Amino acid sequence: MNKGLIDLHEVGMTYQAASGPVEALAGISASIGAGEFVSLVGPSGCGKSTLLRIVAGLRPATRGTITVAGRTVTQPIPDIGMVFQAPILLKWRSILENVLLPAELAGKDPAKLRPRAEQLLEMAGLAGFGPKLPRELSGGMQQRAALCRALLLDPPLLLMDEPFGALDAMTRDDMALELLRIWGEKDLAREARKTVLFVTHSIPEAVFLSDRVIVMSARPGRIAADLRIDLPRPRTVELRATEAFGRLNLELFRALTGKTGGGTTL
Amino acid sequence: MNKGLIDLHEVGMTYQAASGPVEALAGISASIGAGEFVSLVGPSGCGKSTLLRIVAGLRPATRGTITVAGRTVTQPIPDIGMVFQAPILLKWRSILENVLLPAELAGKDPAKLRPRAEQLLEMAGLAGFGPKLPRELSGGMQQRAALCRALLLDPPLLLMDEPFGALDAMTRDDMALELLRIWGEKDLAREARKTVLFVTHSIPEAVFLSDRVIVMSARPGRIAADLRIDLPRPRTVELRATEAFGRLNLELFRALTGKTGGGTTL
Amino acid sequence: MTKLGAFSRQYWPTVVLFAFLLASWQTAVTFGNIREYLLPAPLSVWNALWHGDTAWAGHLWTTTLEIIGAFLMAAVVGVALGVAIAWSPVLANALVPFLVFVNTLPKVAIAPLFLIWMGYGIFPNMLMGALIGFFPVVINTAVGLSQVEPDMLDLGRVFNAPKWKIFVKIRIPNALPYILSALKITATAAVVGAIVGEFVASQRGLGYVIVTTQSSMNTSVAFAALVWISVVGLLLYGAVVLLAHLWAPWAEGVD
Amino acid sequence: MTKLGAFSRQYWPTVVLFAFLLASWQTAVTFGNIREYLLPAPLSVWNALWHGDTAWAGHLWTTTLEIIGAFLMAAVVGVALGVAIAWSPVLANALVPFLVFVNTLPKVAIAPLFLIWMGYGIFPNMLMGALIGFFPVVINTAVGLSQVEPDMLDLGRVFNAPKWKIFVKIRIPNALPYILSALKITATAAVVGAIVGEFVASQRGLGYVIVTTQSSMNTSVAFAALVWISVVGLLLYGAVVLLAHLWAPWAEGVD
Amino acid sequence: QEKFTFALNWFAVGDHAAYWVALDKGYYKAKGLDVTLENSKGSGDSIAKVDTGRADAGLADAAVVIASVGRGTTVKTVGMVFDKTPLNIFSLKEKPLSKPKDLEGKTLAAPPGDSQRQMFPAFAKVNGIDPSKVSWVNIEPAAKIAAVAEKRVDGVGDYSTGLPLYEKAAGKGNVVMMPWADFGFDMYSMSIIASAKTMKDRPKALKDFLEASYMGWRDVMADPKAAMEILKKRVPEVDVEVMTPNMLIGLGLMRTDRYAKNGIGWIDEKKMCDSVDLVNAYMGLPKKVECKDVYSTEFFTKVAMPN
Ligand SMILES: Nc1ncnc2c1ncn2[C@@H]1O[C@H](COP(=O)(O)OP(=O)(O)OP(=O)(O)O)[C@@H](O)[C@H]1O
Ligand SMILES: Nc1ncnc2c1ncn2[C@@H]1O[C@H](COP(=O)(O)OP(=O)(O)OP(=O)(O)O)[C@@H](O)[C@H]1O
Ligand SMILES: Cc1ncc(C[n+]2csc(CCO)c2C)c(N)n1
Ligand SMILES: [Mg+2]
Ligand SMILES: [Mg+2]
Repeated sequence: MNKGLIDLHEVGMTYQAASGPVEALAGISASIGAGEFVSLVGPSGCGKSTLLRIVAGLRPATRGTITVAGRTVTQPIPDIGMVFQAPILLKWRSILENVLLPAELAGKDPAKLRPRAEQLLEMAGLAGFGPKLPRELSGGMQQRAALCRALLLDPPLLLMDEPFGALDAMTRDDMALELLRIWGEKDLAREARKTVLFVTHSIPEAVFLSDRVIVMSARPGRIAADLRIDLPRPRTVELRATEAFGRLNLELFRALTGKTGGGTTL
Repeated sequence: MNKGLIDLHEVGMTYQAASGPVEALAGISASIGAGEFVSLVGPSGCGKSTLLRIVAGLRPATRGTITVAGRTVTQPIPDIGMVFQAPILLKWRSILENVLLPAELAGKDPAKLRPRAEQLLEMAGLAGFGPKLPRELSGGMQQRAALCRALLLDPPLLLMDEPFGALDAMTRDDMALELLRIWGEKDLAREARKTVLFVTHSIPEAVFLSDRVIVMSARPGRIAADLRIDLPRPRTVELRATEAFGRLNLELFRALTGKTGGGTTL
Repeated sequence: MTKLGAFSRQYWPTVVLFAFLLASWQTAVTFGNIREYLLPAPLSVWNALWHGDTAWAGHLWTTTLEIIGAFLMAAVVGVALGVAIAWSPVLANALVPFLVFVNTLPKVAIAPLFLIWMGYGIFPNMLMGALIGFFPVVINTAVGLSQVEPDMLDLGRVFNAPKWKIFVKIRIPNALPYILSALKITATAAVVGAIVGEFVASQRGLGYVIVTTQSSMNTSVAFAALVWISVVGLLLYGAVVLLAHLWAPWAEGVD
Repeated sequence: MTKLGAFSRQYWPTVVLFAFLLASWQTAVTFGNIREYLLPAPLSVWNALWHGDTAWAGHLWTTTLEIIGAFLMAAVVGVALGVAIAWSPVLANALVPFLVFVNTLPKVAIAPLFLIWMGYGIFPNMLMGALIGFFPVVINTAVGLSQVEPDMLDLGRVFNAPKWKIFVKIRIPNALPYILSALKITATAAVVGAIVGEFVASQRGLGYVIVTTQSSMNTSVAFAALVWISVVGLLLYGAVVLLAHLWAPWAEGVD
Repeated sequence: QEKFTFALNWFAVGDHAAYWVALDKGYYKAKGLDVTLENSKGSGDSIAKVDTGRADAGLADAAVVIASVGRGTTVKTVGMVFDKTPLNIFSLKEKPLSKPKDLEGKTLAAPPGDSQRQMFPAFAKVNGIDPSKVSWVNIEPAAKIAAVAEKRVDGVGDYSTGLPLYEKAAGKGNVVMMPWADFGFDMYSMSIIASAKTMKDRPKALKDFLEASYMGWRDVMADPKAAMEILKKRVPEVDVEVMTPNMLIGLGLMRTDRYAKNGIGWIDEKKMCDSVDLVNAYMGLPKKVECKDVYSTEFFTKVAMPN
């Protein structure tokens, strides 16, 4: 058996829809160590969101076993932060109240966490938007609010489904660096880092952030490649101009597209 | 006066929210010619979606005037295709029925447009998903379905708000090329092209697709730069490896970030 | 067999609850100091149901017709009024206070007057039932129609759909969970309404049986009629639940 | 002044409609062959309202108390039952048929039983009103609670919220438009219910006035009582609309 | 065959046996009348039906008829059913109200339409008690019996013909009556009414209807058991056990010297006008009702009472 924080063994998922079954995942086996930052890339519809939900214990897999911290997952696992693909903000709550929701749900005093919530909003460029309602925010702003919500309780495990998908390049950069800081890049020695499972469509983003990138094949999702990113940490913006960064980008591009030539994607 | 298909004159927008007004757009003036492919880039929350809605006639601007095809916009304008930032699929309709919705709403016979709808779904990699319900699709698949819906009636003007935002690099590539084909790149001589106003967060995507890229500054949105992309058409994947493409990317990056150095973003 | 199995698995709590209530009721009547004329024992009601000399079939038929008619009228008129209210603020401002007024009128008080105008028979009783049952449909329809996401409306407007088409294709399907919820409410109100009509004047029907037998203190028969009424009510309610299930499976809720 | 202006701008359609109805009614009674005892002219009703010898204040007070009590009970019990039903399928299967049964019982038919158990007075009338008005709240609450997006529930589950907290923080706010819609319906039902309660047994109240005067064919006073009832009903309805506005502005709908 | 609708004052009770008997035996048919018997919700309802032409004739309590004339109806009493008044108060043996004095300080119940309720001030006056010392509760007719049997109130006002119903609830011998007729109060009550239109346009039909109905009554008096069988056959919902005694008490109110002498249904002018005076005095009508406006003997045909 593997000894990761998250161990997936032949995990398969077939949705039973009215119009017939859809096989979303076909036998995923992987192990993610504590403190690892792992990105998940793969074509649209290959089962990334499904996999994240299964790991979180929100949906039971139809095949295989999942263990997190040694326990088999059969129900939602505790102490995680999750960013869903859609922001899913409660429309009757202000942004600040939305960010404080996890505290309320976990029975913690929201008043105590308010400074932290405000600090997170500021970090996400949403200072001053705390009292606004979700519908008064742009798409990208909503997504950032959802990110703040996931971070509120400082969870040791983060499951993130395209958290920066709706962000422009610059904001994305800023958020990526913030995420690395929060992940605990400064604490590399102390092993106090969080574990992150991060879905993205951006190859450079995956390379820049991760220790490892897992590449999934088209539906039904399988693991097509598992690439170790051996770039030095802490990662800096300058790193992106290096040859090693470019090489890993290309390697990932090839793993993803199956093409052997070079090239970039949009 | 300008003589574009779309003329914006000092367009401003201030939202009146319960918690105070928010100035989203501050004096946007621009002209977009018929048949032009124009991208709109800018930081999250700078007013791109707002501007698209104003052009579509869905929201009245609070200042300035907008004319489309010579007529002042005061209500939703006819014959456009629009992709919203969220998929907004009707959950009680199958994907095919969702794609056919514009036909029904416009009083056209959906049965006649069914072959076209199925062809669009196939183009978007959704063959076989026609009978499924929206919630049975992944985020990226829903977004593609929304794209098919916008294209169904073959409208001469397309307003697209991050239509490829939730797609992986490869699917994104494919869709971009399809979009260029639909736009009418093959008909460059005949001037039968559509007009496209395209919001994106991807600099290479904007460069690859557009005749012009309008760069907006942070909220309240202003036009920070208006960059002509003089790359030859038809655009090919190979083009992305050229020096000219790289230069335009860099130029756009600088316009967007205000930084003078080189570098890439995620 | 499996269907029956599933059914029994689903409804055993009901059966248990009813059995318990019946048993306590019978016990109370048998051993307690409850007079038969006030609350007849379940067994007496059972006897009245099957061994009495009431010709149930005819009464049941009449009342069922009235109830179905009342329900359909309430549904159609209620949805139409709800649409009108959601359609235009002017109509809403004109209609809502008027409908509230109509609905607060105690129907039992105006029933005699109503029937003098309308005459007697099945149709007026249907009307009375519809009058008692239409309001929930109006309000839920109007509220449901207004609870649509602004984005969905924009979708309709982008395609330059006329307002009525946005209603038909977007607002109404979106309001279906509300409308179906109201229909469940109205299913039971239509039952009461039809019976109230029969209370005022009638020559047949379950309401007629109740008044007639109640005025000869023949309470067990009156209760038997109440049992039949509830059976019709439950069946109609079940039909609405089924309809909701078939018609709007995406809006599945609790039955 | 501007508020008054806005109010009058908003409600002129109502005023026009009411004025039109009143005028046609008065015309019909004056020139048509309608008997005053069947349908009194608006002017007679007006006279009964202001110049008759009915001591309205006391009756109005009694009935208003009953209505408010009925409404509050129906709201509280209805929401509680709706939550119970949405909470557990077992509870739902046990309760729903039973509640449908209770709601299809014509309340007037069980009047003797009700009188015996509850006696007469303000409280039993409140109960009767609650009994007539609770059902829409139950159904709408249950349906509303079940109409939550699965994603929102996942949100709650991700944070390991206990089930009741998901109810309190997510399901119930999400169901508020449904609940408020039901409260609008129940506001009018509580009015009818309290009056029906007074019909069954009472010593004062507007329902008491109606039966008393109606049976001596003093119809104009009975109609005057109906007018008061509607006024109370409209005020209660307006209060619910206002509450909805303050409490759930995001769920704004049609009033 | 000429259509003729008769509005009963309630759902089928023993008081209605005569009309079903006449119908069943073809008495109406023999006179060329195709009679429909219609149920109503009390006297007010049946009067409204007759007055608006929904019915050609009907059954109603005289007090309500007189009041209705005061409020603009044009109906008239054309035949009397009970010659002796059925007005009465029921109570339980353990707390009996057997004479008017017993009523003071007590709570009575009755629907406001009941004649007992309306006429109580007059009854009180005749017997020298203070009507303000009696408090009345409004109740649904259906709740009357339960109210007294379960001691929610001290007594209820109801026709003496209702005794079997009360006994069924409270037990035989447990019910105490206070028939007003025994305490100096005499007033007409249950009567047959007709609309102005029927009287004017169809005098013959009305007269024939009355005669056939009285023949029905005659047969009921002659053979109550057979009459009840007919009622049961026609209206299967009636409970013979209680409706037979109910009918018999009604017959007792009709076996008077006046009927023996003048025939069933006879209206006595003095008693009728006294009844009108009582209503005028106690019911607060907008205008005083003239005795001649409330009744007519024009349509009376003498049908002899059997022995
Ligand atoms: N309905 C609204 N009410 C109030 N404020 C709004 C509303 N919609 C947008 N805004 C505000 O307007 C500004 C621009 O929003 P918009 O959605 O146009 O941004 P955007 O450029 O599309 O951003 P993104 O890239 O994140 O989608 C934001 O600050 C937002 O808070
Ligand atoms: N609730 C569901 N019911 C039925 N099928 C589903 C459901 N959710 C997902 N699927 C199917 O499972 C497959 C994987 O979906 P998933 O959302 O996991 O993809 P994804 O990798 O997250 O895609 P994207 O990048 O577009 O978000 C898709 O084919 C989708 O149609
Ligand atoms: C439960 C019951 N309610 C009413 C009556 C009939 N009834 C009693 S008094 C009265 C006066 C009407 O003129 C009528 C019709 C009954 N027998 N039993
Ligand atoms: Mg996904
Ligand atoms: Mg946007």
